[in-house]
Amino acid sequence: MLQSLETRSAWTANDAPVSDVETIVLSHEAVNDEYRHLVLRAGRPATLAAPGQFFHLLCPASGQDKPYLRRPMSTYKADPEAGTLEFLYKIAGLGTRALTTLKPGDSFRVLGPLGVGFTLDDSWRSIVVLGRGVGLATLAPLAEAAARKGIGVTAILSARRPDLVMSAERFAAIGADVRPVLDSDGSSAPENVRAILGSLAREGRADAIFTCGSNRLFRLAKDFATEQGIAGQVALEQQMACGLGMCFCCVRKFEVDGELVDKRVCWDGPVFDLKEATSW
Amino acid sequence: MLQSLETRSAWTANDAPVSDVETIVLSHEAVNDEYRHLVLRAGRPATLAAPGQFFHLLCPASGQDKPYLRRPMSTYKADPEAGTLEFLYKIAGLGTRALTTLKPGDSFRVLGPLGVGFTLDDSWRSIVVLGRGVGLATLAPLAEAAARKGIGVTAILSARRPDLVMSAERFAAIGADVRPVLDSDGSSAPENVRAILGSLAREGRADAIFTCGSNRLFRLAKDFATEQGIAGQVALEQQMACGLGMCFCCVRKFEVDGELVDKRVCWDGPVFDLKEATSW
Amino acid sequence: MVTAASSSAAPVSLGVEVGGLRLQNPVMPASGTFAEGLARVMDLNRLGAFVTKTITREFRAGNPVPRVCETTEGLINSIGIPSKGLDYFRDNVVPFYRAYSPPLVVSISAPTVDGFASMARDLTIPGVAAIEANISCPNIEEDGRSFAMEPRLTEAVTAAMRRATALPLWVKLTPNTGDIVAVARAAEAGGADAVVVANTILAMRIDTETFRPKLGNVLGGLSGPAVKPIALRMVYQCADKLAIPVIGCGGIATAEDAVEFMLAGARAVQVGTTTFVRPMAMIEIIDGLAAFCARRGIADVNALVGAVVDGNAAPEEAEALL
Amino acid sequence: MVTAASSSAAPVSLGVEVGGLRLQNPVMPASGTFAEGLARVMDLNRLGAFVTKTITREFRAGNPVPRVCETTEGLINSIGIPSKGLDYFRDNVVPFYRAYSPPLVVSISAPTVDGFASMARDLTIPGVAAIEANISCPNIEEDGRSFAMEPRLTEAVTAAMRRATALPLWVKLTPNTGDIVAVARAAEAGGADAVVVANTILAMRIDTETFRPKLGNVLGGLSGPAVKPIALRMVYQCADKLAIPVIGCGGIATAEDAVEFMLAGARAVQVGTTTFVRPMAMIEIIDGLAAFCARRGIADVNALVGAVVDGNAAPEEAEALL
Ligand SMILES: Cc1cc2nc3c(=O)[nH]c(=O)nc-3n(C[C@H](O)[C@H](O)[C@H](O)COP(=O)(O)OP(=O)(O)OC[C@H]3O[C@@H](n4cnc5c(N)ncnc54)[C@H](O)[C@@H]3O)c2cc1C
Ligand SMILES: Cc1cc2nc3c(=O)[nH]c(=O)nc-3n(C[C@H](O)[C@H](O)[C@H](O)COP(=O)(O)OP(=O)(O)OC[C@H]3O[C@@H](n4cnc5c(N)ncnc54)[C@H](O)[C@@H]3O)c2cc1C
Ligand SMILES: Cc1cc2nc3c(=O)[nH]c(=O)nc-3n(C[C@H](O)[C@H](O)[C@H](O)COP(=O)(O)O)c2cc1C
Ligand SMILES: Cc1cc2nc3c(=O)[nH]c(=O)nc-3n(C[C@H](O)[C@H](O)[C@H](O)COP(=O)(O)O)c2cc1C
Ligand code: FES
Ligand code: FES
Repeated sequence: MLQSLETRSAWTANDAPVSDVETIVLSHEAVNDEYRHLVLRAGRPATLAAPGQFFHLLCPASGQDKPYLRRPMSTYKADPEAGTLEFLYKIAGLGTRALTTLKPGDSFRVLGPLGVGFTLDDSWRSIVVLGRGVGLATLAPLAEAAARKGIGVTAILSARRPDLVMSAERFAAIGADVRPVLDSDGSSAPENVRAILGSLAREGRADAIFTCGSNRLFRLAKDFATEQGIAGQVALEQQMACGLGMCFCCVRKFEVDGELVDKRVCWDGPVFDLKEATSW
Repeated sequence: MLQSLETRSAWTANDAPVSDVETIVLSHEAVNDEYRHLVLRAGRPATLAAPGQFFHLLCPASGQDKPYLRRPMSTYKADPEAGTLEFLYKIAGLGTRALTTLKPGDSFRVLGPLGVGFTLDDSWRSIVVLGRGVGLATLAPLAEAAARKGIGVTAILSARRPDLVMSAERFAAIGADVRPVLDSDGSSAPENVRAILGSLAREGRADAIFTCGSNRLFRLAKDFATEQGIAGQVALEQQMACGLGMCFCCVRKFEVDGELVDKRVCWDGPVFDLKEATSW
Repeated sequence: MVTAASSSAAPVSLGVEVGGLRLQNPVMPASGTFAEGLARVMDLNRLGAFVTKTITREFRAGNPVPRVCETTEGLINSIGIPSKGLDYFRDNVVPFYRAYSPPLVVSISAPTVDGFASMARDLTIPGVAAIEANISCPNIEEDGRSFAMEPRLTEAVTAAMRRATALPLWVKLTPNTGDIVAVARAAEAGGADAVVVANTILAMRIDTETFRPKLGNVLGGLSGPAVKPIALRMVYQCADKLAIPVIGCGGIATAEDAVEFMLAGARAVQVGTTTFVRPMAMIEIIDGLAAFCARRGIADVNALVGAVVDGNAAPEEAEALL
Repeated sequence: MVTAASSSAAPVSLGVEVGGLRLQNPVMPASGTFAEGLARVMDLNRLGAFVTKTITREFRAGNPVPRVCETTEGLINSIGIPSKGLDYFRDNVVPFYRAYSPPLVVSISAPTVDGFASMARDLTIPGVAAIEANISCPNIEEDGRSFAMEPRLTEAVTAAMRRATALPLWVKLTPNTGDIVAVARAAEAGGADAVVVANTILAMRIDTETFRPKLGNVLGGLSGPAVKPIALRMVYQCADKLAIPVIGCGGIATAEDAVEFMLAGARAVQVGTTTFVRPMAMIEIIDGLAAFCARRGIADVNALVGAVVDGNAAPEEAEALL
């Protein structure tokens, strides 16, 4: 059985000390029009972040954009040896627009690692990750952690167009079976994704399923996990203020023992058991 | 007779259109620990500013420093041919600290030219300027304007130490008789300055006196002008919000017909007749 | 009147009818933050209306300096209504604005009910299009209690002005009361043609080096972006309960802010402190409103008024649940 | 207790006596902005006290999301006091804080006078050092009027709690009343040991793209630097009129802000929203207070309390002159 995600005793550094690190920007590149890749010097303990854990970024004021709150971002890569921390983000509004003004050499603060990340069970031999958009940023470190444990990975990467398939090379580099599915050629349609999942299950390559970045994919994954009786986890988003479980603004509804209960995405998650998570 | 400063019909562009110019920083140098010299590309009409007029600077937000109001600064130099505008400022607090972060190539807004500048009467042959600290920044363009009109200038420049005598070269370049007076050797003492003024008057080299930057020098200049029956003007400072005569926050007391009345430094000044201005 | 949106060819109608006046657009200055000086920066004929600094009948000197202090995204002022008196205003200021087309709204203050009424009467002259009563001042007949803090006093002073003038009468409320809706209703009952929501919020700062208050008058009124969500809430609460229009005021800095106030129920907006920081702001807001409507396919800016979608809300009980 | 200032060898005494408690320093969290999670970031033993999120007797779900929205230098929240109830709190939360030395102040809310009193009684247990009554909630026995809006209701609920517990009793006031001094005096008359000035200011925002309120609950409470000068003014007004201490709260972000509140008359301060943006802020403020006192040659932080120099001021008539 999976350990409960709520006890905070997952396999990784989920209980690592949290620090508000003054990081230095090493590089900051446009991946495409909408996405930016940010590499920071952060040192330990920030770089001990586990896959699925996140950081709370203090976006700098710039011109008319003066974000007041921090903005949460998933760990895209954390390398304790190199002391580097990476984020992949989409320019959405005030805060992310302000983030784009950071230049190499600039410094800014990130708080973390925060929250409960993904859990990998030693008994699994092969998992499926199913993501879309920046959700793939969240799943990439999980796939790498799985590979390090000798768990095989199939990565179903959904995107609007081929050029928006994010991070395919990261999944490929660990030897994952990469399956891009696109809106542009219709392959991202639920029926097709369901078919892929079905054949993976038949091949015994789906001991668990992980998803992030799309409500439609979440529902597919949840149905699939239920049907197959396998484990599954989802990384969720919700607007945050404190990031430390104090303000209760980041709640979502979860189904626990047949009842709908509120849980805090920042503290009880952002990774939750697929069985509990509800559609949004 | 001098024209009234209040009618706004002075010899220069005091009624020039005011614009909120997006300027580009050309250079920004430390003059010493406390002072900075800022050169901007500003174009017309900003560079038509008359000596004694000022600009209202929208200081950029930087880190924890987020000045909300603009900050007033005297025109240190305005060159309509080159399209450049210069300021000399002292780092005082929030706003000026934020100003220091401007780098060549950065752009920021300055509103102006504002207020009523100095008045030069065609009948004068020789004037005295008497200033201290950043007050000299305000007087330098006046001295140059006087030189252009063929009026001789004696510049009594007061400072704590020799290295803080600001802009002596600007006064020297127009052939002014430059007289530094220092706290460090006692030459800035009122008696000494009064003696210098007395001898200038005896030599017929004091048709009018102009002062800025020190309450003590203001009192000296006012007494001197009264004794000698000559004209005199002072450039005053007061905290400002609008800079356009609308908010009435920048008032000071003036003696008009034996009565103390409030006038707005930004609109009725910042240059006032010595006879009206009162000690602060 | 129809104004072309700057970002689109589709004409957007920006004209609004507010408290007895037809304005070419809903953007005007807030009292005390506007004067003739702005003519040096912008074309005053672009504005929806002019609103003067509050005047009193007699000469008043105003408060000791410092009269303003800066705060985080805001300004605290205690100017103290310096005034050259009603006669000076009639003879010197009213004629200045005759050269311009937008209507002139004159803000008045007085220490008594009769004082307000007689000023309203004496300003019922050509060149004055409406009276805005700044009733945040103390009533010396009622122990110095501010008119605008209490519904009873608000209704009395409004009714007296109503009898004294046929001009459109706007009443400007204070946000420092515990029940602005009750005060707004009292102004309506007294015969106001519109309410302005709202004046500044009582505030202070202390200099931690000198240990002195940062204002000569110790306390002052907070304005600017910092107060915007508070003023917006008050506009929303009042608009729902009044038949007369609400004019929104407090921290408006951008066209988006103006849209937010209109969605909350404001028929027009006043821009104050922002003009000190960005003197062209009112023009930018007018152009921005037109551009916003054009982009959203809104032909008439009046469609924004009160258009907030708040179906499942029970705003009156909101504090219950904070 | 004596703490060494970080920037100087001179020891500065930061200890304060506030509302029946002796605190090692005057800095504590504001209710609803602090919980066990902060132990992951800082040494909780450094704080002057702990103040919990408000609890209710029964389980409460809280408000619909979105529960917060950002504004210029501020935050509007409408969390809605989700609570697992008093029993859960006693059995799970109180024991957590036993491991730490600062006193635990429990914030409570109830819909009736008796509800407040019985909660105060039932929380008079080991591990709880004081009760903070969040009386900004509606009183269902009085037509839903908020206790803290009216002196009469405030005095009644305070007196009932006073009879129910011997613990130090702090009463937290709302800034949304028109006369906070009268409400503060009523709390004192009812037997409060201190007042906390103040809670959040009712505010709102509307999304100009969707036309929907930015909060699920439509209205919420504004906090953060934007409100600081308003809260400071209220502390100044109250401190002058009360014998019991005032605890300042609203927008405090730096040691300088804390000094400003203490000069205005606060005996201690609560830091809320700032912790969301700079989680180490309370520690920085404690160190900064010590450094400030050391630099100014102040041996005891209590010397700052009410030390504002306002000789020539007549603050009560201030609004008269704005
Ligand atoms: C745990 C977690 C991990 C995330 N990881 C990533 C990531 O790796 N890459 C990435 O691009 N984005 C990620 N997001 C989403 C990201 O936080 C938002 O896109 C961002 O906060 C938007 O801020 P903004 O100011 O640019 O947009 P605005 O729309 O201006 O934001 C306004 C407010 O809404 C909130 N908000 C808006 N969208 C979201 C959202 N989707 N989730 C949460 N809050 C939101 C903001 O925090 C802010 O408070 C993550 C969110 C969470 C909760
Ligand atoms: C017409 C005019 C011309 C000026 N010209 C120059 C100049 O050429 N060079 C120069 O260095 N300084 C000049 N000053 C002074 C300059 O405006 C102030 O030093 C500056 O505003 C300080 O801002 P701060 O935020 O750094 O300081 P802070 O002390 O943090 O300012 C706090 C507040 O006080 C106001 N303030 C503080 N000192 C002054 C002052 N002396 N005069 C007016 N307001 C003040 C600020 O505007 C601000 O509102 C001039 C002032 C005026 C009125
Ligand atoms: C410097 C200043 C002076 C003001 N004077 C007056 C006044 O004379 N009469 C008045 O009704 N309101 C006065 N106000 C209040 C404004 O009209 C307006 O209600 C308030 O500032 C809120 O709007 P804002 O945030 O856009 O400035 C003044 C405000 C400021 C900042
Ligand atoms: C998210 C959030 C939740 C809050 N919850 C409570 C609460 O449960 N009880 C309470 O008395 N005050 C609550 N408050 C108000 C704060 O305790 C404090 O009074 C207010 O935020 C002003 O202080 P600040 O500006 O430092 O945040 C809450 C504030 C915030 C921002
Ligand atoms: S963001 Fe504050 S509890 Fe999750
Ligand atoms: S700064 Fe506004 S009147 Fe002078």
